[in-house]
Amino acid sequence: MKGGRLQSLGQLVLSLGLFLLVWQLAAQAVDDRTLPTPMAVWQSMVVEWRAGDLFFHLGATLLRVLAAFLVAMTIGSAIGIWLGMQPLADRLVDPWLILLLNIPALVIIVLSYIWFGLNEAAAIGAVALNKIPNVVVTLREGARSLNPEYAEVAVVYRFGFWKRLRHVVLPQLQPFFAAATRSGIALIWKIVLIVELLGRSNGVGFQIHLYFQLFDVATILAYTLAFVGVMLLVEYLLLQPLDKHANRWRGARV
Amino acid sequence: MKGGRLQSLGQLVLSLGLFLLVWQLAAQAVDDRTLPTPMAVWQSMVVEWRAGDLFFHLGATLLRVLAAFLVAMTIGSAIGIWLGMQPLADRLVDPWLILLLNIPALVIIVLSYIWFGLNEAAAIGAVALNKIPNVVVTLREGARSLNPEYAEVAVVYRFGFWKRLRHVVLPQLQPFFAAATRSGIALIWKIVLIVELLGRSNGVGFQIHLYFQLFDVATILAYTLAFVGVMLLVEYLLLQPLDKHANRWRGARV
Amino acid sequence: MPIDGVVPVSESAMESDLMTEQALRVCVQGRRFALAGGDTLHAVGALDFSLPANSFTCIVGPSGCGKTTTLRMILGLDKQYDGSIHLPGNGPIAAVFQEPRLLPWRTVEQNIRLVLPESRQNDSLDELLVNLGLEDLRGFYPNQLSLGLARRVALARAFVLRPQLLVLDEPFVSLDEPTAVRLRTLLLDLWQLRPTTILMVTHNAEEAASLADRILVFSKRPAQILRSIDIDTPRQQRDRPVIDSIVSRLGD
Amino acid sequence: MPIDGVVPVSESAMESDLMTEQALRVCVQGRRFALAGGDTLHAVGALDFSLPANSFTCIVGPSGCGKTTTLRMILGLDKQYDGSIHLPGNGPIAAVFQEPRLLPWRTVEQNIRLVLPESRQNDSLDELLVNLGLEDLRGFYPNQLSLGLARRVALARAFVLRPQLLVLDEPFVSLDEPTAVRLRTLLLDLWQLRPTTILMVTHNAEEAASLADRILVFSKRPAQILRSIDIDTPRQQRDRPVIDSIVSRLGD
Amino acid sequence: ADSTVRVGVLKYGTVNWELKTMQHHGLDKANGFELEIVPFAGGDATRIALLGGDVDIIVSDWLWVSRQRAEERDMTFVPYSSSVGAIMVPGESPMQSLADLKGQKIGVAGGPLDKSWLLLQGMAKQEYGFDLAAENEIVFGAPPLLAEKVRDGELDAVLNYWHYCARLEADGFRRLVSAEQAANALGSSGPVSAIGYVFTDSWAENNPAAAFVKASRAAKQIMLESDDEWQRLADNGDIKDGPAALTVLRDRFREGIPARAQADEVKDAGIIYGVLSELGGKKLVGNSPDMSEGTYWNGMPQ
Ligand SMILES: Nc1ncnc2c1ncn2[C@@H]1O[C@H](COP(=O)(O)OP(=O)(O)OP(=O)(O)O)[C@@H](O)[C@H]1O
Ligand SMILES: Nc1ncnc2c1ncn2[C@@H]1O[C@H](COP(=O)(O)OP(=O)(O)OP(=O)(O)O)[C@@H](O)[C@H]1O
Ligand SMILES: [Mg+2]
Ligand SMILES: [Mg+2]
Repeated sequence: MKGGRLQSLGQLVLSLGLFLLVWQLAAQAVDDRTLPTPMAVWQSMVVEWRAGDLFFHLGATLLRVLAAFLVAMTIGSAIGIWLGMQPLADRLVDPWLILLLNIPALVIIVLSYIWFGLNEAAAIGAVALNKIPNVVVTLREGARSLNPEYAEVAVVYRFGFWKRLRHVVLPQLQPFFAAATRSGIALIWKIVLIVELLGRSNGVGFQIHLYFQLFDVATILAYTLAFVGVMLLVEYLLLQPLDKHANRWRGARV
Repeated sequence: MKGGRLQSLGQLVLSLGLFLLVWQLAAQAVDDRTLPTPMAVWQSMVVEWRAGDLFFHLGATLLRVLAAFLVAMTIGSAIGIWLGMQPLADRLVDPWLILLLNIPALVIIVLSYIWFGLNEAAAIGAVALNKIPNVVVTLREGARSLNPEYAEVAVVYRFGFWKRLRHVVLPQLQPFFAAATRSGIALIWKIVLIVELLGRSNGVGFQIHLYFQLFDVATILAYTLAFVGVMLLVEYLLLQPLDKHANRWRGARV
Repeated sequence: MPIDGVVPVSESAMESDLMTEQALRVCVQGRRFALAGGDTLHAVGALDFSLPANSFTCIVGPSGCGKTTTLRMILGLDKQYDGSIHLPGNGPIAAVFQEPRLLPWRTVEQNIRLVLPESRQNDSLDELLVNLGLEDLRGFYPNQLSLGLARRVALARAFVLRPQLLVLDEPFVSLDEPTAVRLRTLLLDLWQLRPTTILMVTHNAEEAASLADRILVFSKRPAQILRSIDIDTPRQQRDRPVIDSIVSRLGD
Repeated sequence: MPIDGVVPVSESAMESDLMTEQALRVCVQGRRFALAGGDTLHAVGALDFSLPANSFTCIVGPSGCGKTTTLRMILGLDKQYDGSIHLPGNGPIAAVFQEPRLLPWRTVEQNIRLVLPESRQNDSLDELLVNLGLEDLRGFYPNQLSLGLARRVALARAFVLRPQLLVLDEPFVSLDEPTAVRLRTLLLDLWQLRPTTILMVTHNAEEAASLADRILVFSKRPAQILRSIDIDTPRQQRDRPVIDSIVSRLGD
Repeated sequence: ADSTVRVGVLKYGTVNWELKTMQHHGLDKANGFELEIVPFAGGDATRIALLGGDVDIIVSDWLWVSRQRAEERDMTFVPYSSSVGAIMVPGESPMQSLADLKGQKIGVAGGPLDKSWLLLQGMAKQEYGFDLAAENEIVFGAPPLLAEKVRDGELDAVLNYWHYCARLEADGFRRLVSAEQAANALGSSGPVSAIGYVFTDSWAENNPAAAFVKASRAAKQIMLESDDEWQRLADNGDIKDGPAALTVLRDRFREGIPARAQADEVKDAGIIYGVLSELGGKKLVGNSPDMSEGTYWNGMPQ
């Protein structure tokens, strides 16, 4: 167990080290301010950190990402599971879903700012609204592919709604949740960037756009990598252990 | 069969009719040009169509969406399946994946325009690069949840690579492909909009941004809905029949 | 709450149930499956039988004749039939499916406990698990079990519920004969301990002959009752010759 | 190409194989499964046996003793054992798993054809399907089959390949006795028609006694060979008393 | 009574510099209001904020204001700067005038309806008789990206906003022709403030709009006269450019400070509006053939 953890830490370090190496070599080869070296990005990060900006903006963005993520996952997966199990509802709601799925983020964000004002709730709502249809679509596929044999066990043994959800349905949906979570956080973060661009006065998106106008690639990358760093922590300290826990039954077969 | 098709057409019409009704009522209630009526949007659409703009820009965008989609799905699913089946490779590549997943669209797009020039290939490459990690993450979950029992059949009966892929692996991945496809097209289209905004001289994204500067919500919605219309056609004429075909074995149990 | 689709019994029916002590009444015209291309497959023909309360009935019949389909209709899992199935009372029902159908992501113990109501979550499973030879496997996941072990867990899941109606679809296959004998005895013990109506499908004529009060012999597809054989000899007295004679009555 | 993990036989071993006509040589020290919490489960003990080419061997043993695990090692599905398993030659291998394991998204006919090489895709399946009572089910998906029918499809899949080594894990359960008898005869016919080495697990002692050249009796877990019983009586002459006497030799 | 005035600005934009100066010198308090700077990351964001009522004042162009008025929003405009975009070419480029711009790859910020772009097209047609858009390869795109692309030589010339032009100038580029020249060629008699402070009439009625304008002028005066003020802004981190760019930005900013009487500006704006409505059509100006009445705020006590 412990050896396994050390080993996977080693693999992480190896993988990141390799990445830095490739980057460094590429930056040296190009030698241009559009591809700054890892060191230059690190320095920008330190500058922003010292100024207090990094922490402030990253924090603001992370809070928005978290809030929108929770809202989108809760609502999206409830709807998705429902549609996957109720073909009639699905056929009626499907066109709406495709519509919502394909409305540009920009349009949703602008309209929600205009209708609900430039406030945090509108921002988070707009992001969630952008993400919800993706969650719905993913979980709906999961619900469609549920194994009816287990549902029959639940019927015969008269499982109540929650028991059925928890012990029969959700475990089968785990891979779909995992997919929706990982690509979901990423998507939400990307939309939060646009939301911050269009109507917030703080956040990583706000900063990235400012530095884009100044064409300061190093600082843009500094903010990006700071977020990526947080995501790596989330992945290794939260998602992977959760995955492992949910999949321990698969792993039991050695 | 035929009755079923007519019925589902009826449901589609009902669903869309309901949508138009809700929209019309909301627009009347708000009575502001930030929420134009369906009729106003229709008129904008006709104007753009007559001018030849709608067809031209929509076509340009659709071509980009299609190209990026094909590239992203092919590369993304190959990598995703590979990672799902090779835990060691997965652990090594995972940090890179999280990195790529969380790099803002803006950054990828700008850097790819800078490094590869303001051209079509850079645009499509940037979009595909944005989408690939999402496909990887989804298909990887699918590959992780493959049922080992079927793999064992393939081993015993010495299925070759392609036979195994086609008859054993891909059918199990179908729900994951379906999810990646639906949310994939939507995501790609959203990124194409940004790509067009930042460095292309045609396409729906270009137009939407233009009308956004003029704050002409009706025309923005006209373009949006034209794309949504195409997506509805794709859904009903392509994706749903494909789904049905892939899932006919589930439906066989009545 | 009765299972959906199972017509609840009217007051008067209830009374007559009490009189005849019926635990289950099946009266269906048949079940056809729709096939691709518009054809249908006639799986179950007209069936009309009832099970007295606390009786032990076996169904035997050729492979693919419609036995499992019949059980599924009784369990409320298949509602697309013409006719009616009455399940008086609303005590728990338990089923052992033809495959173990354990939840792969739950351990042996969790799979068993899951069917218990809240009020019985603290019951000890020790005795049951020992009887089924599962005492060391509480924490195992189903993919760590042999098929025979998994079947025993499925039996444990059904037994633990102390059901009013117990439906078994070939429960004792994939077991070596000594284990099968032990489990059959266990089943009879449990049955005698508390009133349970048992309906069991088996391909093993001797098993049916040694366990049942009544044997329903199904025809080949579409399933119909060819013969209904009541066995009056007490179980203790069913020795080889008795069993052989019952078996010979099934076969012709 | 030999299956990965199965040590290919050296030239000299090949020669000696020819002399003893071995089709399979198993010599393993055991197989332990790692359990959560660091424990291990000793599933299979030391096994040392070989199958003569074109022989018919049955394995019997208590439920959960390690029979399936042994077969999995032989099939190359489980490589985590100490010791070696030699499979001379590289003709096709076929297996009937303890559950049917059909691909649910392929029809009956597709499931069967899938195992055939390109060169045999045009072979007619008619005779085989008729023999197995599957002629009307070519286009059915596995979820439309009864368990007995699905088992027969799994048998068809194994038979159609005309394997050099055929591994069967309880192939004839979930079948009514007449069908089972027919299928056993079919197996023997196929076996006599072309040279095949058969290794079959069964819980049915009589089945083993009537089919096998040799019966390996496994102990309870960890599996070891308790007895190896060679049967010299030709199959045609194995009547009730002969079979009973063989069965009695297994049990003690 | 002290009331708060919320101004939505681009965080590192020129307006922000002026407002920072205003704050630093207490010009807001001196004029009886309290300035609140609400930073945004994009021009779109400030417009959304104004439309949504989340800020009181932003900076935008009079064409936008006129269009809003045509659609019955009582936006109004006070000149802020007459600095406008220009076509920039590398210092060593052989091109000397608009006439040389044929068969080139030109980047255009702001899209096909950008005012400067339309004016330059009009000038090319009128003065040299050629279609600027048709005879060149035009690339629309994000301003910083286009600036970068002309630097690395993928574009031969770029039409960009004035502060990007100033930065290019500091890097050795030169102006080929500016939008102001184009406007003059098309009939304007002098510089017209392209952008200005925008707020609604209804807000101005109840709030210290005039006081704000006065404070703004006072701040501009400081920035016009004091180089130290610019250094202070740079030291403070409000201006992120290097010394070379800072100088050009300062000079161009000073050049753009509106100096003409409002009446003259209004007249010229009307002329340009006519030209633009011809060049850009309905798409640009909406349904009103003339600049909307009241586009320029006339609530300033003279
Ligand atoms: N969903 C379905 N669609 C079509 N045919 C079906 C379906 N389910 C079952 N059948 C057919 O109905 C018949 C009866 O099936 P059933 O499972 O009831 O048989 P059974 O008597 O339980 O057989 P076994 O002893 O093999 O388990 C079979 O021929 C089967 O192919
Ligand atoms: N992956 C695993 N992890 C842990 N234990 C396992 C695993 N697979 C099998 N076992 C254990 O190994 C033992 C032998 O299993 P095996 O499937 O070989 O039994 P079997 O002889 O085929 O039994 P049956 O007759 O019931 O099919 C069982 O006790 C089982 O619980
Ligand atoms: Mg059955
Ligand atoms: Mg086994």
